[in-house]
Formats: sequence, structure tokens, C-alpha cells
Amino acid sequence: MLDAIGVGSVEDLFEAIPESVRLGRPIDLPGGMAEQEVLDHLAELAARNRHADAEITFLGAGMYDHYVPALIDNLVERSEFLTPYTPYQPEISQGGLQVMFEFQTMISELTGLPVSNASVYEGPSAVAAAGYLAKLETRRSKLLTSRGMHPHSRAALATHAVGYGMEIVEVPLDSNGVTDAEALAAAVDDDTAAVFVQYPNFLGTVEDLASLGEAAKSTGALFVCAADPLPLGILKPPGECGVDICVGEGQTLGNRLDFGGPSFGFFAASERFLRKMPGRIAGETRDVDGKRGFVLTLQTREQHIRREKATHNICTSQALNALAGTAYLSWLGREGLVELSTLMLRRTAYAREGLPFEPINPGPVVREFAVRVPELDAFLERAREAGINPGLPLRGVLPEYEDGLLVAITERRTKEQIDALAAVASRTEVPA
Amino acid sequence: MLDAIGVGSVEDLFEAIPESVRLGRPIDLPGGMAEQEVLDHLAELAARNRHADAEITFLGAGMYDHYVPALIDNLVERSEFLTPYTPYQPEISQGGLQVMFEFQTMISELTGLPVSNASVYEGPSAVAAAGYLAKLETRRSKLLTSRGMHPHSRAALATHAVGYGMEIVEVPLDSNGVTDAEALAAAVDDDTAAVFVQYPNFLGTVEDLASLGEAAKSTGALFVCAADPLPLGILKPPGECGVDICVGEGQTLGNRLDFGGPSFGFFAASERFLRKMPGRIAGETRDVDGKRGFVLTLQTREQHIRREKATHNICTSQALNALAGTAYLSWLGREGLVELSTLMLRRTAYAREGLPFEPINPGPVVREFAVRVPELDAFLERAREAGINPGLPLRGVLPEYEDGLLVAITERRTKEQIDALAAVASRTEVPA
Amino acid sequence: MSDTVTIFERSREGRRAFTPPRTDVPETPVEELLPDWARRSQPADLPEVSEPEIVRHYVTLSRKNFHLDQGFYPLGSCTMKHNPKLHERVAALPGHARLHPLQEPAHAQGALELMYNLQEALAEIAGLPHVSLQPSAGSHGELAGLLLTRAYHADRGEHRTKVLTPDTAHGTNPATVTMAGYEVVKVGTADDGGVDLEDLRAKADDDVACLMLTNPNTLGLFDSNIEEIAEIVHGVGGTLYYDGANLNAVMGVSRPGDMGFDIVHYNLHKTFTQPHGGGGPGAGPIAVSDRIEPFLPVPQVVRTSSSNGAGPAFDLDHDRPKSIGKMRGFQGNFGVFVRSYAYICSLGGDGLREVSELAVLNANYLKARLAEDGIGEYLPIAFDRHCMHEFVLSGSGAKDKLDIKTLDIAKRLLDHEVHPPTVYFPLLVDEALMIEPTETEPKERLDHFADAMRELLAEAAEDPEIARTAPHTTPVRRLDEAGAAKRPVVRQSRRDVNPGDPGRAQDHPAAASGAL
Amino acid sequence: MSDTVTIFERSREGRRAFTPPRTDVPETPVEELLPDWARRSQPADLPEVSEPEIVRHYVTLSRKNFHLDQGFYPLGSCTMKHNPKLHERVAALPGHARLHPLQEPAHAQGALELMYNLQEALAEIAGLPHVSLQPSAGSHGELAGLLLTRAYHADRGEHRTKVLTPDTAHGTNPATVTMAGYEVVKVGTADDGGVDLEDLRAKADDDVACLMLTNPNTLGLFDSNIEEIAEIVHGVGGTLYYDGANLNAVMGVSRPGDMGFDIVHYNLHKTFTQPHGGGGPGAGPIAVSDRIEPFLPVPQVVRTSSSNGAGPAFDLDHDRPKSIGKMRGFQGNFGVFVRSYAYICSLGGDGLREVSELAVLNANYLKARLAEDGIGEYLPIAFDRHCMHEFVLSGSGAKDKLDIKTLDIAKRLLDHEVHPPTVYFPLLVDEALMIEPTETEPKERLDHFADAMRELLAEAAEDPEIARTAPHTTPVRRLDEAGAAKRPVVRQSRRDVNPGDPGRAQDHPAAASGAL
Ligand SMILES: Cc1ncc(COP(=O)(O)O)c(C=O)c1O
Ligand SMILES: Cc1ncc(COP(=O)(O)O)c(C=O)c1O
Repeated sequence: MLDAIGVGSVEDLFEAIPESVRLGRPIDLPGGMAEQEVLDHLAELAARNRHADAEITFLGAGMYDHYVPALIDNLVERSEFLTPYTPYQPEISQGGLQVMFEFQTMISELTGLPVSNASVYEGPSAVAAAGYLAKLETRRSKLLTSRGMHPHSRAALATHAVGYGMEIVEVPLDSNGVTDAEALAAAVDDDTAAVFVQYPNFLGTVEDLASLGEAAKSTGALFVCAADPLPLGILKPPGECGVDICVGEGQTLGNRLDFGGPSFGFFAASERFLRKMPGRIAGETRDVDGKRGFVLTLQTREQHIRREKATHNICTSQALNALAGTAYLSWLGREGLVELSTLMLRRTAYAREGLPFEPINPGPVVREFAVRVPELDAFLERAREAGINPGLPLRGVLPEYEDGLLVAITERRTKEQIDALAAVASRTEVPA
Repeated sequence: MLDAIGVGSVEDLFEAIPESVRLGRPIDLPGGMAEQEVLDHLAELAARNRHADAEITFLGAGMYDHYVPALIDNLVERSEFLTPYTPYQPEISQGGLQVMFEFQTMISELTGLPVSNASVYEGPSAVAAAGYLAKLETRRSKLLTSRGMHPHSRAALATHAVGYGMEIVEVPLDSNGVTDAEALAAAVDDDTAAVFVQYPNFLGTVEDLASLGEAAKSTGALFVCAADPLPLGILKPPGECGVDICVGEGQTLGNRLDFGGPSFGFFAASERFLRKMPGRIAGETRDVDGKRGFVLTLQTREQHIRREKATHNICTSQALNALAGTAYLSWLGREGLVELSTLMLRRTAYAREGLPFEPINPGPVVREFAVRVPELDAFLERAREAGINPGLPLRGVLPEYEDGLLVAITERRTKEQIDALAAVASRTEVPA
Repeated sequence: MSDTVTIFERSREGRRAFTPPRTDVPETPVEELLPDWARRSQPADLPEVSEPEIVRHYVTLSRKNFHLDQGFYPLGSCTMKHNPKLHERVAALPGHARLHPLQEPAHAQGALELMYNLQEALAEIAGLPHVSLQPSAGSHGELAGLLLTRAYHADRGEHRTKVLTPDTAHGTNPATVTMAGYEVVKVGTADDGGVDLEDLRAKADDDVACLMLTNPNTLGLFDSNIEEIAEIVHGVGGTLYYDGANLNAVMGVSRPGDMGFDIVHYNLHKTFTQPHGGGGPGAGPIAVSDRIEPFLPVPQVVRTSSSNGAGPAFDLDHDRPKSIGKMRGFQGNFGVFVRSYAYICSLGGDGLREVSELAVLNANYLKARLAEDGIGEYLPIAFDRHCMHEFVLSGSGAKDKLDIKTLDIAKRLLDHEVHPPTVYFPLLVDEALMIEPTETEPKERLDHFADAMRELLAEAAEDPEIARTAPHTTPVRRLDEAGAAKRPVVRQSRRDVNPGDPGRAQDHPAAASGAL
Repeated sequence: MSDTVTIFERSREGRRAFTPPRTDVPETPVEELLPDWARRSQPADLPEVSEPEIVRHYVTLSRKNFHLDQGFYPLGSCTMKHNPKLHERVAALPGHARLHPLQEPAHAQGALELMYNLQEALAEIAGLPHVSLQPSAGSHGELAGLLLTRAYHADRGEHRTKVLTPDTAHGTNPATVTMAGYEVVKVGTADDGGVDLEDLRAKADDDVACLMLTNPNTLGLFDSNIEEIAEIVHGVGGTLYYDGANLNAVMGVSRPGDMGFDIVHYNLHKTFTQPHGGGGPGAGPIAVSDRIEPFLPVPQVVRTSSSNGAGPAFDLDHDRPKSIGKMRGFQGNFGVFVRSYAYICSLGGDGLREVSELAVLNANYLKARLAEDGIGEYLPIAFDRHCMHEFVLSGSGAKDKLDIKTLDIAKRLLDHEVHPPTVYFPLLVDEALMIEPTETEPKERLDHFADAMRELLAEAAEDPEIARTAPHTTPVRRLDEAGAAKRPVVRQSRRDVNPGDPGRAQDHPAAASGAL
């Protein structure tokens, strides 16, 4: 090969690199390992994590222990889905492109909004992307966020908004843990570009979207909803409640916990935002023979075409995770999604009733709720001893709920396990 | 659908079944389960097995804890390999057929014999199949088996031989745990159809095949070797030692332990047996356009063509496991097989020296050896307590070695683990 | 690049995928550890290929296979039903996949319980109380069955020499008879597709050890005379063997044990959905009646009460003095048991009955569709009754009217992206096409098959040459099978070693390795 | 059946794959648990399909994708290197895949240690001491980098408004600049393919917050003036941002930190072999110098000494007062980290250097082959120097001499079973073809590509129409992209519900289920 190039050594090929910026020593990392040694090393690390099969976990707060059916593993590990790049050559990428089209349709069905993109990174940055769209659309300067938004969403929105130069104003929760409608109405003004609400909110309450939306939109601001797509199986779709943009975290749809990622974010909106949305969008079309096919469309929104005028900078997104979501929703199917959501709803109601704790958010909940736990630390310790992770103490993220605990009930949590949690709780109530 | 058939109910379709042989009640089994429930149930069962990652295991005796590279999982789970039937339609089965052809070539390379079939069930029944071939070939009545054959191979041979009507005579091991050459020479006579030796033998010793073969073949009997294919990477190939038929257990080539199966057996032989071999054989040929391709060949040996005149009754075999073996040998490659075998050889030597026990078989060993352990039970218990499975006590299968222990060292067993075993052993030696 | 290239032909000196683990023990020269006579002089000529190219090679090969996850696969007698992906997941659990077969029973309780539960379920399904999971496949189960019969008769001091098999029997049946040391005696088929009772009576004598029967038989027909058949065979002291390949038709409806059979084998890779893997693995457990039980292979998985009386425990029973011994090593194809057990758990008792009902419904629907004008006249049904899970057509009409053979029909179907039926079996049907859709196929797939059949027959009426020279769209076209058998090439000849990448592999150890 | 059919079009009423878990709690009516205003009135119109048909649908779809495990994929700037299968195995370990992101650090020590080790390795590779793994992809890393720059300047009381990007920059660079609230100022390219220093000097003023640079740049050329560039930018108080998409060229040879960069992003899905997944997931960690460190996102993974002093422990540090905050939820794409960490462990330090050497060797070899007569005259190299890991050709010769465009060349390559290079980028090269073979390709694949290119050019000299109408062998041919954008159809319209299987699904609950 060197002969064909016409050099004497590989070293010669690096001649353009000045000596002064050369490393000039080996990289200071351990030597390479055999495959089995790498496996052993990583297995040893993994064994030091207490994962969702190693305890009974009621942790949620944005990612949930849902069952991922086996067919998803099989599909996402197929080389044909796992190893291609973004489908820049549609003729040899019809598989990936059609999946995107099906994904968009399903997200559109769940959210009740007519258009969806093919995925964004994940939940909180999707919220930030909605903020950017609001800026592009309205040219206004203020974003209102409910404190019922996931703390990470609020944080990511704030971080990104510094870039695109917007101010963030927070709307508090009322004493029932839902967005304070009056405070919202008072805060909305002509500078408000968008109002953000989460559905169900961070505490698990199903917010009254339609009412909040009315207040939100009174001055022409966009109404943005961050939704968990799974409960949308039984909840009124945001699109039917006046929501303009619905974004969210897709982990609950067939993606593993993976210590927080990769999963996918979704971005659905009213038709009028189609040409301002971030990210890839697949569209249906025909080939020269009239055969049906799919392409990446409306690319004039995107960075590789429009550069500084792009509506977002996103390039690599989460196609494989969105495939998992698509396969998952196919697996659940029309009836299954309702059945699954209903099961969660009932088990959650059962758990909230069965726990001897005062609810923080007594309103309707689907999969998660917050309670006040007297002597929280003692309770946490007892639960851990019983092999139970009882949920997320709220104090770290919402200090106003110092004794708050956020408890999530997925279809993986059986009555028996809920009863076990309740038993630990009762013991804590009555100190021995 | 019923209309098209012209019946009123599915029940009508079963009219040919007399009432008197109908079950007339539901099947007495529990109701169906959701996917997650089945997983939970099986995971709960699986958790009650102490598997090879849950202890440091020196168990071998026919199946071994070798590393299975990740690419094998990926290949065997591909629908294209996992879900087709035996390749009866070669035009749409070239993938499977070519794998068989490659497999046959690799087995031929390892055994040093010119022809191989595409797999049989597993090791011991492959030995029995060799016995049947010896009967078809020689029409003689006696099979000599070394006591160094795996006890399961001797048992399976005996079981099958009752069917095809042959007598089995056992040749003992000498005091060094190798086949007693003199006894063998004495036992061979004009009725001897075949002589069976294992390589390395059940105790791990590398038998002197060439010498044994001379005695075995003196009266025209076939010389059959049951070999572990992995150590053949550094051992003289059976084909170079006068062996006529070499069979064996293929688990060591890229197949999981799976509590004993499925794995694959192989069957290689001298050219002259090609038309008497059991099982599928892939052959190279051309299509009508002259394009290279592969087919199942020499099918006139087989049951579906020859019925009662077939050379064996085997139909479904172990194609997917043989694929794993083929991919494994490709992964190891020409140099890697030698390196891996050499590593085992050295670690095994290190272990045999390091253990304070008297060897039962002091001759050359590659991966396994037997030792006499005074106070065997106490030792076993201590080892278990230390999280070590020290190997197979021989008393259950070879009662003459009452205090014998068979210890296997694969590339998965590090020096550190071997030292741990030695440490437990030393403690046992000196009763406190 | 999609030409036919073997892995050996992709080999280049110095390439590799494998990186050896660190040698952490003394590097004693191999010569000191292995004597000359035991040492290989030259490495086995395995290919030298990097991981990326190994993956590409086998992925590319795989894509030349038609497979069940791609389309309709109505291969008669093979029960190509869907293989749920869950089964691969549960089989791969480390507690299953990484369990050594000689692990002490005390530390393999989960595996033994699973096997025990599977035995119990299979026993209930077949109506025979004692199960051995050991045999590796259907034919291995058949052999076990005849060895049991031999042991049973021997135990009674009888020496019998003949086994009856109907002329519709699968090839493994007569092949097994020979291997088990018996003589095959063929029994004819009556006009209704069942056993010819007169012929059976004539041949059933004191030398008969066994009758091997498939019910429904390979014509897809249930033999209504089964009780009489049993009586005849039992009357002369023979055993009745049930080839369970067609069990998918009658689960929950009728049980072999209740029909009078003494011994049954199951094909877990058919009825109980172990994936076929392109020719295995499978498993062929057997179930037997009380009188055969003493002879079952060792070890048997048994339930004991644990020493402290706390709950059931499971053990391997090797102490069975009348046992025929071992059919194979260890306890059988456990990984297959896991999948089939998961299947039974998923469906439950009622679900299994539904399986059979739907398998029969699908078969009869497809039979009806293929009897329509434009198809039926070319492919008459061999025995015109309601079928069970499969049915057999004759290509005689196509041969006579279109001058194309069943083989041509099969090959032309390949161009329609469906797998052809089993062809030229059973032998007693001229130009046979044996069609088994299974219960997991939706109506659309059945309709598509019928439409494809109609289309290709109409096409053949126009121009039979298209079918005669089919397939036209497959990776290769018709292959020279006769030539392959005449001058067999069954391994790659030792290749000339290909050159490496000069200036690459040598200087770059990792270059040659799998990571790159 | 291989026509384009969506999963919705495969739907039939009553079919299903999912079986719900048993309801073990009171079956309270939904109306009692959810008020009217919160309840959906109609189920979302998801498809109704059985498991077998879902599997077939997506397996069949998958087979319409060209993919890296199939063949050569020299997509410039995308670093399509082999994805070792081991990585999928380690990522799937339950301790990784099933770990909740909010698990307490005390019970996620393995995950935190892995992240810490990866941070350390990335820092060493880039020569910058502080790493945040948080950003989700390269462009997310870029945005983080500019937000850090903004925070850094703000902390110093400076307000800067412009970011310099060379005209060779990837589209994400200018797009990021806008999103981060800066104005893009383009810098020209000199004749040698590097940054035009004069232009840079002219534009570098006090308003400049940052220069974003790729080195080697998107032409595959290393900018030898990098130190001078750094001096200029630092001289006016700007930061220097390294777009790490091309890091694969220089690992172990030269480090961005040593070149003077302040902030770097890595594309773990390029250099560190996270599979691309058809468009993600990826991860875009960043590394920064000491002066930028205080502003890194929260949480940071840090090493602490454990309370009892026994060995190191790892924690999440949220208490970083100057932090820019959060780029996303939780700790980043951990599953990607696992794969990239496994990759670094496999190769080790020396192996990583070999990666770069071989990537450069392969690129230069292919460049040489494509300069041969019969190719070179049609595809002149844009800047004729030794390239690094990739190079850019111009299709100008083919356009002039053969009247075919780069697009036609790309489409005709599809018929040769290779993926085309990146085309029409970078913008400053006319009819650009950007070719990056990566180190995991063997010489045969490079030769095959060159041969294919020669063949298609020769063919175009005979008959350019073949290329202009290519591809000819793909699942679909050229698609109407303009039409798609003009009348966008981005979701399936609500379908007419297909009928179920009368007499099937209704009577057979399991029939509709996944097991059947
Ligand atoms: C009717 C019948 N009997 C027996 C067998 C043999 O089963 P196996 O392939 O599992 O050995 C088959 C398999 O094709 C069969 O169809
Ligand atoms: C040079 C360059 N910079 C930045 C990016 C953006 O990276 P990502 O796709 O991970 O957002 C790319 C990816 O194509 C690239 O090639």
C-alpha cells in the first residue's frame, strides 16, 4: 500500500503535523485487552450497580421500569438497523426511512397533533428545542414554565435559553401539586413566547391542559406540553387541549433504562410549524417508476443545507431508539396500549390508597404520585433493607417538599410488591 | 374463513376424530401468561442455578467453560440463520449450505481427515453412529472401547449397539490412566468391527493414537477416535495417526454450556466412507448459468430417500450450533487457535504442578487432568465455600478412582483463580 | 462482492479477529509440555480474517437464506410456526446458558424444575404419564422408542423381529427400524387415506414388535380406526408407537395415550416452536405408558421431597436397573427445553388447544382456496376429506395439462417469495405437494399463496418454460445436484495462502485484530 | 409482499401481539380514576398486528437498508468504522441496561467508575484535562462549547457577539453559532486547504468569542498553521473550539489540547465506534481546559475518597455554582459510554494510535488508487497533498468530460453494492466527493471501490444515461424529493380499519396474541 502511495512509511503521511504539536510519546492508557478480558472488566463494573432486577424499584421521575419485549432486542441488534448512517441515500435506506414515517404517525396519534419529526435527543433538550422554535416563531423574549415540569427540563431549557437569549419565568404549583392557573394567567403577557406545562406533571398529576392552555394562549404565546407518551394511551391527547407543540421523553416506549440514555425525544406540533421543526422528517413520495417510497424531507430546515439559517443544529439524533419505540407501539397495538395504561392506572390507585402517607398531589394520577413521608430517612433505610427502592426523595430536586417521596408504579410492579412497600411503610409509621 | 371451507364451526373440521378418543375436557395446565410474566417465571427458575459466572468453575468432563465471542450471538440470532428449515430448496438456502461447506472444511482441517459431514447431534451419539457405520462397513460383531472414553459415550454406544446387535468389549486403562495397549492388542480379533479411543481421553491424557491404531487395525477393524476439536489446534491430527473415523462433541467450539445442549457433534472420516456417513453433507456445484453454489449431496445415504436402506436415521441435526462452531473457528483463525490451545496447555501445566495432589494421569495433558484428593469431601466443601467448583469427583462415573477429581482449565481460568484453588487445596492437606 | 466467496477465500496472511488473553503463567516451551508424537506439525489451515470481515461474510451469507421471519413457509410435516423472540431471551439467561451440565443437582434446581415441569406438561398433552426429554430430535426419539420396545419384549423373554410402518410413513420411521435391528414390514393405505386394516391384520403376527404410526398421518388425515388398529397390534403383543411430528393438529382435542399408543415422541422444534436453525437443533422427548416406564433412559428428572421436608426438590435418578441406558450425553438439549417450556407457559392449556384449532382451520381454508377453479384442476387433492393441520395435493393435473412437474411449481414459487411446500412426499401421492400453513399465519398470507399458485399456473398455461426454468430471481438458479453427487466436493481444497497487507498487518498488531 | 406496505396497512381488527399481565388489583372503572376532561375518547389508532407479522414487517424493512455489516461505507466525515459485536453484549448487561438514572450514587458505583474512566481516557486522548460526557451528539457538544464560551466571557464581564467558522466547516458549526446567539463570521480557505491566515487576522477582533475549527478539516487536511491560528484567536481573547468529528485521524499523534484548543467535542459514534443506528444514538462529550472547567454542565462525575478511606469512590457533583446548567436530562447517553469505553479498553493506548495510522494509510492508498488513469482525470483531487483520514475529490472532470454529475456517480455506485461517499460537501469544492474509508477496511474493499469507480466512469464514457438514471438494482429508484417537500406527507392518514379474521380472532383469544 505504501508503494502505491509513494511513501516509505506511514509516518511520512503525517508530515503536515508540526513537531511542536505532536504528542511525542505513547498515549498514557493501559494496553489493549482480549475480548474476554474486556467483558470481565465491564461485567465487574456492572455488578457494582444495583439495577432494576436487583431490587423492587419504585423509582421513576422521568424514566421508568417498563417491560421491553424481546422482539425489540432482536430488531435493534440487526445489523441492517444498527449499523447504517442517517439515510442520506434514500434508495438504499427505505427500511430506516419507512420506520421514521411509521414513528411519526404513531407519535402524531398519541399526541393528537398532525405532524411529528423522526426524533430528537431526549426529553429535556426537546423542551429546550421547543423554546427555540417559540423564539423563531414569535420573536418574543419570555418563556413561562410550570414548576410541574421535570427539574431537568427546566434546567435544560434555562441552559439553552441563555444561548438564544430568552428570559425564563417560573409558574408555581398550587397546594395540590398542580400548576397554579391563576399565577399562570397573571404571568402571561405580550412578551411571552411560550408557556410550558408537563402532562402528567413531575409529581404525576394529570394537569387540566385545556384550562391552562386557554390562559397560556390569551396573548398569542405558544402552548407547549411535555408529555410522557405512554399514559397518552388513556389521557386526552394534548392536541385536543389546545397544545401547539408536544415534546417528550420516549424511554417509556420500548427503551431500556440504560442509566439515563440513549433513549429518544419526540417533537410533535401543529401543521403550521412543520417547516420550522428541528430534526429529521421522513416524507412519503414516489420513485421514477411511480413506486412508493420515503425520503428525508423539508431539509431546508436543517443545518447541512441551511447552515446558520437552520431552524436547529441537530444532526445525529436517536433513530435506533425511535425504531424501538415504533416496534414497541406495534407490539402493544391499539387495544394493548389502553390495557397497559389501564393496568398502571389501577395499580397506581391501589398503591396510593394502600400507602399510609398523605398525598402531596391528590388529583388524578396514572403512574406516579408524591406523598409526604414522616421520618423519611428511616423509611428509606428500612425499604432498602427489604430490597425495595421506594422512589425518589423530592428534597434534592424540589426542596419545598422536604419530606416528599415520588413513587412510580409501572406494569412491572405487582400487587404483591406494592403490598411489600406498604408493609414497610406501615412499620415505619409506628416506630417500635 | 369457515364460509370458504363450507363448515359452520371449527369443531366440524375435527369430525374424523371419534368421540371415544377425544380428550373431552380442557388440557390440565395453567392459563396463559403475559410475556413479562413468562420472563419473570423463567428468570426465577434460572436464578436457582449456580452457573459458570456465579462461581469459579473447574468443571469439564465433556463440556467446558470456553469464551464464546459476541459475534456468535449476533449471527445465531439473525432470523436468516435462526428460522429456516433444513435447506431442501438450495436456491434460497445458499447461506446455510455454504456455512455447512465451510464447517466441513474446518472439521476436516482439525481432524486431518478428508471428509466431514455437516453435524450430528452431539458427542456420545456420534460415537454410537460411528459404531453403526463400522457394522455396515465390516459386518463384524464386536466393538472394543477404551475405558478412557467418556462414560456417556460408552453408555450411548452400548445403548445403540443393542439395536444394531453388536457386542461391546471394554479395554482397561493402565496405571497411568491411558489405554492399556497390551490389553487392546490382546482383545482385537477377527470379529472386531472397530476400536474406540478418546483423544485426549476422559482423564485428559493425550493418548498415543498412532501406537494404539496399529494394534487396533491389525485385523482389519476400523480405528475410531472421539476427539475434542479445540485441543486439536496443537495436537497431531487423528487423520495423521491412522484414525479412520473421528467423531466428537463440538460444544467447545463457540457453543454455550446450556446445561448440556444443544451443541453439535461432528463426524469426519476417510474418503472411502463418504457414501456411508450419517447426516447431511453439503457439496459444491454449479447452477444452470455456471454460477458456483452448494447443495445437500449424497442424499442417497439418507432416510428421506432410502428409507430402511439409509445409512442412518438422522434428520434434524444441529445446523445452528455448527454455524456457531464455524464462526468461532473463523474468529480464532489459523494463529489464534494455536495461541488459545497453547495458553490452555500452559495454564493446565501450571495448575497440575501447583495443586498439592498426586496425579492419576501423569502423561501429557492439554486442558484437563485427574488427581487423587485425600479427604475429597472435605475439600469439595471448602472449595464450595470459597466460591470454587473444583471439578468433577470421579467416583460417580469411574468408581475405581474413588478419591479422584477431574480438573479442567480453560482460557477463562486465570492464574489468580488457579492459585485460589491451590490455596484451598493446601489448606485441606493440612487438617487444622 | 455478493459472488460466492468462501471464508477461506477471504483469508489474508496475518489477519485475525482474536486477541489472546494475557499469558499469566510461565511461558514454558510447548515442546516441554507435549511430546513430539502428540504435537501438530502445522497449524490447521483455518481462515485469517478480521472481525469486520467475518461479520460481513456471515451476514451476507445469511441474506441468501429464505427464512420464516421473512415470509410464508408451508413446508408440510415441518410445522414452520412462528418462533417468539422471548424464547431466545429466556434461553440466554446466564442461569440457563452458562450452566454446566454436571453441576450438582443441588445447584441446578431451577433447571431440573424446568425440565420436570416440561415433562409434566408434555405428559398431560400426550396422555402418557412418563417422559424422558433426552433424545436429540424426532428420529432419535423414534430410535429410543424402538429400543424401549426391544427392552420391553426382552424383559418378557420375547424376541420379535418385525416393525410395521404404513407406506405413508416418514423416511425416518423405516430408517429407524433398521438401525434398531428390526425388519420393516410395510402396511398399505386404504382408500380413505387411513391404514388398510385388512393388510394390517394380515401382517400383524407374533413377530411384530411394534407399529409406528403418525396420526394424523402424513396425508394430514386423522385415522378414525385408531382404536381398532391399537387393538390389532396390542392383540399380537406389539407396541404402538406414535410419531409425534403431527401433534400440532390435535393438542387438547385428542391424545395419543387415549388413542392407545404406548410410546410417543414430540418434536419440540415443530409443535413447541424451537427455531429450526437451518437444520437443527431440535429435541425429541418421548412419553411412555406404565409398562414401558422401567426401561426409560438414564438419568430421569424426578421430584423428591427435600431432606428437611421444605418444599419439593428435584434430582437426577441414575439408578434405573432396567433402563436402556443413554441415548446421548448429559440430560438432552436443555436450551430447547427452555424455549418450549416458555411457549407452553405463554399459551397455557387453552392456548394450546387453540393452536391446534387454528392450525386445522388455516389448513382447511388454504385447501379450499387451492380447490378453486384455476388451481384445483391442476392440483387435485389426494384424499378429499376435511384435513387436519396439513393436506397433500397431487401435481398430476399440472403434469398432464401443463406439462410441468411439481418440482417446477416449487421452483417457480420461489420467485413469488414464498417457500414451496414439501414435495414428492408422501410417496404414494403422484407428484405430491404437502402443505402445512400452521396457526401463526394470518389469512392474508394464505391468500397470497393461493394467488401466487393461481398466477403461476395461468402463466404456465401460456408458457410452461418459465416454470420449467425457474427460479429466476434467487441468488443462484437450479443447481446441478447430480453432478454434485457424482464428483463430490465436500470441502474446500487447501488454498494458496493469500498475501497479507504489506506494510500494514506487520507493523500494526492491532491492525490485524478484531478491534480494527 | 416486498411492496411498500406500512405497519398500519398490515393492521387487522382484533389482532395483537401483546398479552396484558394479570390485573391483580381491584378493577375500578377507569371513569372513577380519571375525570372526563382527562380521558381519551378513542384509542390512539395504533396498528393491530400479531407478533409474527410485526417481526416479518420490520425484518423485511431492515433488508431494504444498506449497512456497514454488509459492505464498504466510505461516507466522508462520518467515520463508518466497524462496530465490534462485543459492545452490544456489554451494553446489554443488566447492571448497565437496567440501571435507573436516579439510582443513588452509592448503588451505581460501577456506572460512575466507568464514566470516570472514560472521562480520563478522553482527556488523555485530547490533551485537555476536564471532561463532561453529557451532550447527546456532536452538535449538542458544539452548543455546549459555545454556551461555555459565553459563560466564560460573561464571567469576565465581556460580551462578545461573533463566532468565526471556516467556509469548510460542517453545517452544524454555523447552525450552532446561531442557536447560541452569536453571529457567524466566515473565514476563507487558503490555497493549501488550510485557514486563510490573512482573512482570519482581518476578522479576528474583540467581538470574536470563538473560532470553531476541525483539524484535520473537512478536506481531510491537517492545518499546519494551527499554532499561529491559536495565537491569533487567543490574542483577541476568543476561545478555540475543536470540532472533534475528525479526531480519528490524529489519536496518539497530535492532541487538540496541545494544538491550543480550549474546548473539544468527541463524536463517540464516530471515533469511538458507537453504531450509527440509522441516525443515532450518539454522544458528544466535551473536554475543556482549566479556565473553562468551572462552567461545565452539572452533574460532573467525580472521584472522592470513600468515607472509610477504603479505595476510591465516585459521585455526582451537582454543586458547581458557575455551571452552565444542564444540556439534557440525567447523565448523558450512558449506553454509548459503555460501548466506547469497551472500545478503548480493547485497543489500549497503542491500539488507538494504530487506528489513526491505519485510517490515514487507508485514505492515502485509496486516494492513490483513485488518481490512476481512467479515474483521476474525471475526479481530480481538490487539494493535492497527503491527506489524513479522508480526502475530497471533485466531480468536475466527470461533469465536463462525461456530462454526469457527482449525484449520478453516487447513485450508480449503489448498483455496485458500496455506499457512496459524502457528496456536495464541503461546499467550496465543485461537485465534491468526500471519501473516508476508515481503518477497519481491508485493502480488498478499497480496491473494489476503485475498480467500481473505474468501471462506472468507463461505462459513462460509453453511455452516460446509465449513470444518469441510476440506481437500477435498489429496492426503489430515484425518488421525487422535490415533490415530497412541496406536498409533504409526513404521516399515514387514518386508515379504514381492515376487517379481522371472522371466525378466528373472536373465538380464539390466543389466536390474536403474540404466541400464535
Ligand atoms: C412425520 C415425521 N416424522 C419424523 C420426523 C423426524 O424428526 P426429526 O427431524 O426431528 O428427526 C419428521 C421430520 O421431518 C417428520 O416430519
Ligand atoms: C465535521 C462534523 N462536525 C460535526 C458533526 C455533527 O455531529 P453529530 O451528528 O454527532 O451532531 C458532524 C457529523 O456529521 C461532522 O461531520
